[in-house]
Amino acid sequence: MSEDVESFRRRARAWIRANLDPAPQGEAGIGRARSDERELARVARAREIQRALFDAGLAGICFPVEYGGQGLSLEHLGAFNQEVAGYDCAADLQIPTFTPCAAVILEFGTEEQKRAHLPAILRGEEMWMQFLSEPSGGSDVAGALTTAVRDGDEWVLNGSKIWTTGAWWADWGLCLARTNWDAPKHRGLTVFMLRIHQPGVEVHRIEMLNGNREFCQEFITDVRIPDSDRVGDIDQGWTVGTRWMFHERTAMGGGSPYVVRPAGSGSAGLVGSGDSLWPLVVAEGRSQDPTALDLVGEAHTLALVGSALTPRIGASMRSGALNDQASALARLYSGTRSVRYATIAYELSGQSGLAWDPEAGDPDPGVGYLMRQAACIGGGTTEMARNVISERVLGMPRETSHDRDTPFRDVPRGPAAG
Amino acid sequence: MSEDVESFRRRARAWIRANLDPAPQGEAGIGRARSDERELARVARAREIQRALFDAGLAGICFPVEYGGQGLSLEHLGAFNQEVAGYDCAADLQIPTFTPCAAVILEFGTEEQKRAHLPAILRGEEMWMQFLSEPSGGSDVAGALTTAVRDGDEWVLNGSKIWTTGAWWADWGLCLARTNWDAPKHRGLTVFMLRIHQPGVEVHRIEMLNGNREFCQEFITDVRIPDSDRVGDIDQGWTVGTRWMFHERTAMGGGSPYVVRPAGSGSAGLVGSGDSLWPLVVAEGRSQDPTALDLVGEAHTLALVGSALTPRIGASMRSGALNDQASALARLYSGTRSVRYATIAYELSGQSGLAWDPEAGDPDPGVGYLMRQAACIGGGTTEMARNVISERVLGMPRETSHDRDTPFRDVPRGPAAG
Amino acid sequence: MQPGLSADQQFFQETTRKFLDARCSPADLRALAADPAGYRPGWWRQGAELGWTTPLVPEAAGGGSISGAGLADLSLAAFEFGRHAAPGPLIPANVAAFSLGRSASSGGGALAAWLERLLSGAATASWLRADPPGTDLGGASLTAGAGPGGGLVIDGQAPVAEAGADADVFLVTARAGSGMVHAVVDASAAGLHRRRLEGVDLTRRWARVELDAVAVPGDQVLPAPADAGFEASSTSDASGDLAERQLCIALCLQQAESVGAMQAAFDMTLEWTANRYSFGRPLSSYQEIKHRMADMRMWLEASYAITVAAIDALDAGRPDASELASAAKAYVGHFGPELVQDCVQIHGGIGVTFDHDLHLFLRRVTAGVPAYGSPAQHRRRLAGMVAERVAS
Amino acid sequence: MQPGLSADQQFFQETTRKFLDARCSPADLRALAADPAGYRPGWWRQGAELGWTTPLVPEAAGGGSISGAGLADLSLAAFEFGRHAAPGPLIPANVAAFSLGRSASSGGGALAAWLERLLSGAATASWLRADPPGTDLGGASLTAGAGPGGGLVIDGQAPVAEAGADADVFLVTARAGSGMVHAVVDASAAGLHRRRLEGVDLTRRWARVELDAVAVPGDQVLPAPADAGFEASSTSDASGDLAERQLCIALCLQQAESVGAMQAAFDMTLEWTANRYSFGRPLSSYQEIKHRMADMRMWLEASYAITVAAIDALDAGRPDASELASAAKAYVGHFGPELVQDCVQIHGGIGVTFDHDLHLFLRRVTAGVPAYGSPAQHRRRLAGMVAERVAS
Repeated sequence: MSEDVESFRRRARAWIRANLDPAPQGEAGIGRARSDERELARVARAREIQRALFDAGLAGICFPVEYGGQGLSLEHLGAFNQEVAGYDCAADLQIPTFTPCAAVILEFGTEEQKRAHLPAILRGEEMWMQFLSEPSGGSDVAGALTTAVRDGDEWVLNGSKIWTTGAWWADWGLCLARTNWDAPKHRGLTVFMLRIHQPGVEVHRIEMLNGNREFCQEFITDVRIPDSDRVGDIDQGWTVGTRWMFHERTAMGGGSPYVVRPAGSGSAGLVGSGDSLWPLVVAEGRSQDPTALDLVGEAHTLALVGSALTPRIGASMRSGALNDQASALARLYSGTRSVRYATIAYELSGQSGLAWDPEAGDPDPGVGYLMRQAACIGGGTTEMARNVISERVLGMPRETSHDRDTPFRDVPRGPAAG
Repeated sequence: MSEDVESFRRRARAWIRANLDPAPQGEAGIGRARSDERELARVARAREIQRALFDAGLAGICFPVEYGGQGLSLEHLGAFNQEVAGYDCAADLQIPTFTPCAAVILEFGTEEQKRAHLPAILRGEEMWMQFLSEPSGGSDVAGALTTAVRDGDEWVLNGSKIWTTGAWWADWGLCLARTNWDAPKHRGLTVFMLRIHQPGVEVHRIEMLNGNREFCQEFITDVRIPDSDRVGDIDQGWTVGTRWMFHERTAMGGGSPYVVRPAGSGSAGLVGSGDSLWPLVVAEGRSQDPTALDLVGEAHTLALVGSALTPRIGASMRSGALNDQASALARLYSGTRSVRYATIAYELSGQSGLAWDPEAGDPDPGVGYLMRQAACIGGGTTEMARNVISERVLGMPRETSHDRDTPFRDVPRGPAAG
Repeated sequence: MQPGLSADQQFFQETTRKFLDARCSPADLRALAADPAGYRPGWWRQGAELGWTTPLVPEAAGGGSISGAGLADLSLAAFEFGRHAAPGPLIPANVAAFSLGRSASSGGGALAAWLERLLSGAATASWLRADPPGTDLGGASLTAGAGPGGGLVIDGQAPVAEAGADADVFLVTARAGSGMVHAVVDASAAGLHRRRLEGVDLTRRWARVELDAVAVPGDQVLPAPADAGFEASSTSDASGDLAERQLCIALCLQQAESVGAMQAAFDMTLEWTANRYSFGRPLSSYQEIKHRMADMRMWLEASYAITVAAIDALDAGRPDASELASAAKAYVGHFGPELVQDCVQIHGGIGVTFDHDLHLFLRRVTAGVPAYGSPAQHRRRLAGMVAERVAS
Repeated sequence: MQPGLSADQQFFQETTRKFLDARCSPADLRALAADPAGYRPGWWRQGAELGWTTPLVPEAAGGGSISGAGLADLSLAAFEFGRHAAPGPLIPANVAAFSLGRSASSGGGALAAWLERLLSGAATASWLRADPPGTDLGGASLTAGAGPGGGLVIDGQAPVAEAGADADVFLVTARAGSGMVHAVVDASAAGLHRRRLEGVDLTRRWARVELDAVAVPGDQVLPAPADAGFEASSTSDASGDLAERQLCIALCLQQAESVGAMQAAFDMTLEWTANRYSFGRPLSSYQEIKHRMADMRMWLEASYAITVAAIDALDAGRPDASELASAAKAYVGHFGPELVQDCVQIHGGIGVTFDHDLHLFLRRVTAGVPAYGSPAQHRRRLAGMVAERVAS
């Protein structure tokens, strides 16, 4: 007999008010350089918060009780999300650990794997990353070249993964690797659990053009993994991968049962509204300039539309009016909107966006403009979203691919495959 | 010993000033409905002008003397173009008669065909149209379904052509037809000369959404054509067609030796500049509104850029810096610019673009907006231009086509082929 | 149109759809292009029987909605209007009915009589709208002064009034000093002159209307909101400002119409890309076309989303209704025409011919751009709202 | 860059290209990111030997151009600067040299001495620019009053001055009453304060410069154009307005630089699409990518075209030079960054990393947007020109 939503809400509210700090200001994302010390402190605090939630019986609200979760419903999660709004529950660090990683383990892991990792995750002891993209791959994640070769009860991994957020401080990686080069692309993959900090895994931190170093590339050399750390069947990794990416999309769309999402946050909120531009307009003395007002109104329109679009798509998917690929509509919208917002902010900032006093002004408009396309690249490019919408939502023909029925070793990879 | 440019210029100038009227105001193109009477009067006047030019030794400046032309150089034509600026020489009606039609006859016609038609064309007696596009075809002109079947010394034509400007008053059509359904698409075509007004050719006038009826569709039923009216070799019509379209592109780009083009006219001129929008701004009382000024400045920028771009591309093609497919760059530019101009004009017109007094105001902005895409469709779509630029200018891979090496009768045509 | 409709709402939408399917085929519309009114006699009365005039009027005043959320219900009809490019003064008729419905019970016989005729479809209304002082949304120049017996004298000109040439009655929203007044003016009133205009839509009609010292009797002036004894409806007055409510209703209905027209053009074009072959392949197999359709599908979904958000906010009397209504206009007014123009482009030359159906929808979304404030004017209004909120 | 270059022009361009190839590799630029000046000592003097400082100065004043069309020649170097994202104060140095070159022969010893040092590269200049009264192109607030001995006293602030932190001398274009004056101010002048800024470019540098009652001796004030006894050069003064000429020169050089950077990003991306495979196919085989490259190629050609048109008009002293220069800024300032951002998008994540070269060019075109008047400010200026012409 599970706790009813209202009493859960009261319990959560009391605990949150007694134990959590107010949420830090400022948008998450590919911000400017944050010092390593600050980043590590943030991770440590996230682990503490998670442990405290666990001890209070508030961690993993929709995870099964047998793996340390609360076994409650989406309504309970919704109540928690409302109560935790405005508080720091380290929600941004729940992705990708809780979903897609823990969600995939829950769905495909063995009983041993689930008992070994899910409670540890819910206690904040294990933080997971996605070892998915590869330098050769771009949008084609199923084209993984990282190879796992069976050797008795072990697998030997070699290859490279990239765009892994925070691999330098995280604990485990969920890793997609090729186990069969003679099968077609999607039929020769297998998923493994990989301890990040071990000999043979070299973590290189990528410096973005704005100085941010949260993304990593890993070089994997002769790393041995026990077969018991394999997730799902051999060569059936794309079955896992398809759900993996479903969980990722769902998280980005804001409808995942596995992560806390304080109400009003994320793409459903009014991040990037006209309100956030107004101080810039005032600073530039343009509050009476109709062309500046036009840009503010445009940004504000796009923010309001975005905040109406995401829940609508979610409701349509739940009602079956749209299939679950329709989250690509929200992804496409948010990418193009962010690009426009960055452009408007740079335009409104005038010459103060071009150059700034390092000890005074806020360099965001200029540097934000340089990073503008990140919003249309990270988490799946807008081009992939357009492919998905046209093919999976509208039912238009699939792109010709030269890799569907060919043994993977014969698929053209080109000189830039690296 | 040909006439030198300067004495030709003086002779042309004297004749032009004595014989031609001032050029009519207003842009050519898919304008609003012009009455049939006015259209026919315009055609009759064009024939008169052409006859007078012929009699004065000024017709067909770059056409060979033996076919009634002057056998002079591009420099002579350039001088004429400068002198005729501001006068009505019916230049807009020289296309497609003089090029691509006469140009194709000059290049591929038999001696008899040239002697029969070119002098008649230069005298204004024959006006020609392109029987090229088909209802099924869209951008794929080589996919013609109109069929010519050999019967002794004759051919029997059946099929339909579309987007033929002025077929209802013109005399002859240059007609691309399929003569071999067992060969691949490009290798089963033949070109014919078709007298338009004869039994079996039914000319239907297409009404555009703005009431314009200059375009026609022709239904061709069992029309017999003597083999002597065939242009080029049997089944080699695409050899003719390639040059045909080259001549068409060249004419649109403004570099054809076969047509008069008064200096400052056409896409090289400042059609659609900010100047042409200013009266609208004043009428709407927005001459002090920065957002209106911004739009005027944008339109003006695009006009100035266009007038710089066309001659640059021409010069680059002549110098070999760009190949002759590069005219697609100018075509793409002018299409997208026109679309933006129509949009700006409608925005500036406010509610007077939405509804107008039929006996007073000028309905151009509203109706022009409805017709806006015509600029990106007519004369080859901007999509085709982008294909040409990417494949023929940048050398990117060709689109997969399912019709290149297949007998044409087996090429998929789909339910909308009509 | 919208997930989560009740069975009654679906039935209402389907009834309207079937009615329009039967009476508003593209061929019908082409035939109506030359009709002065843009529709046949009896058309509007039939529509009224289907419920096109009542949803914004309280039951006590003779109206009534299906779900209690009157604008949400009515927008289902507006959506079908757009999807069929249907004729008829849907927006001004409902703005007038809404305005009279909140006043008629206390406003006396003349208003109640007009309301009854509007609800039954026996009469049609046009709406002449001035902008409240200090705002600029393309409103007409209409000013009212005091007349004898609590009446008004109205002067001014509405250059582009929807359905103005054939309306039996005008709802006039005019400036009076620093505020606004609302009155009903008979089309036959002395000093009222109107001239039929041509316009971009095939069946929608506009007129220029001039008011030269038109005297309005006191019983045709709407009482100020504070005096109104109307029952609270689902569309209760959050702002207390009738002019603002009228504008938001018009904007919501207009955007719902545009979304319907966008949907029709989109569906037609998606089908075309599947059936039309070029170079031996369907158009739908070309990635450029696919990506364009994907963008359009996204614009369409976003247009639905912001329109419904504005409608729901207005029905709920939420304070952000005005902001959402302006955002809906700014978004749909921009992306609606762009979407349909992309549909034209994908169709090629056939898409700009009179015989093709596409221009019916292009015309409808194009007509929606400048009316009730242009997208640019609404962007500026939004910036003003932002400035006010941030400053406070 | 341009069809129809003479052999000498080609040689000049190639010399600059080879020099920059050897000294401005992307690795060099990354290393210079932390350098206060953005370039190594001696760099600018070497460039001066290649002819980067002389083309806008008459031979009689120590300058000289290859073809007689000085700006056309110089723009070839500017194009290579953009193509390499090269460091150095190319624009302010040449605006200053141009301004002194027309005055030095009559302006006395101080101006001539500065000009000589600028031409040799021994000194670098920054340009502090106020907008002429009645115009708004983002200029600084700088006003000059009369000082003793025909000198000036200048007050004001230039919030973003290119190369301002390391310049030896400032060319100051300030408002004086209803007109403009031009003067040379030593960086060491009393009352001149400057502060180094960070900016979007890796090697280009800006500073905030404040002038607090800076006294300028009379021999550092440029004579009014009417008094100038300078020889007519190919860049003869059509408008008689030095401030306008300075602005047009800066705009043309800036756009030539941006076009160079666009070209570099475009070439890099075209190669990437051929070599990068996705789903077993090169990126270049995807129609969406092809069409985007086609659009970019068109923007690039158009950007070249309008930039060269403005340069030629300015060299020829044609009256439409200002109009073309503003159009060049309005066009290149919009499509330049859009082109390079599209290149980033096609590269994917790698395109926003510090180790990839693409951001070098993104930074350069981004820096070009607000300086010397934003695209929006130039659009408005163009509309003003249109209005004036149509009205007259």
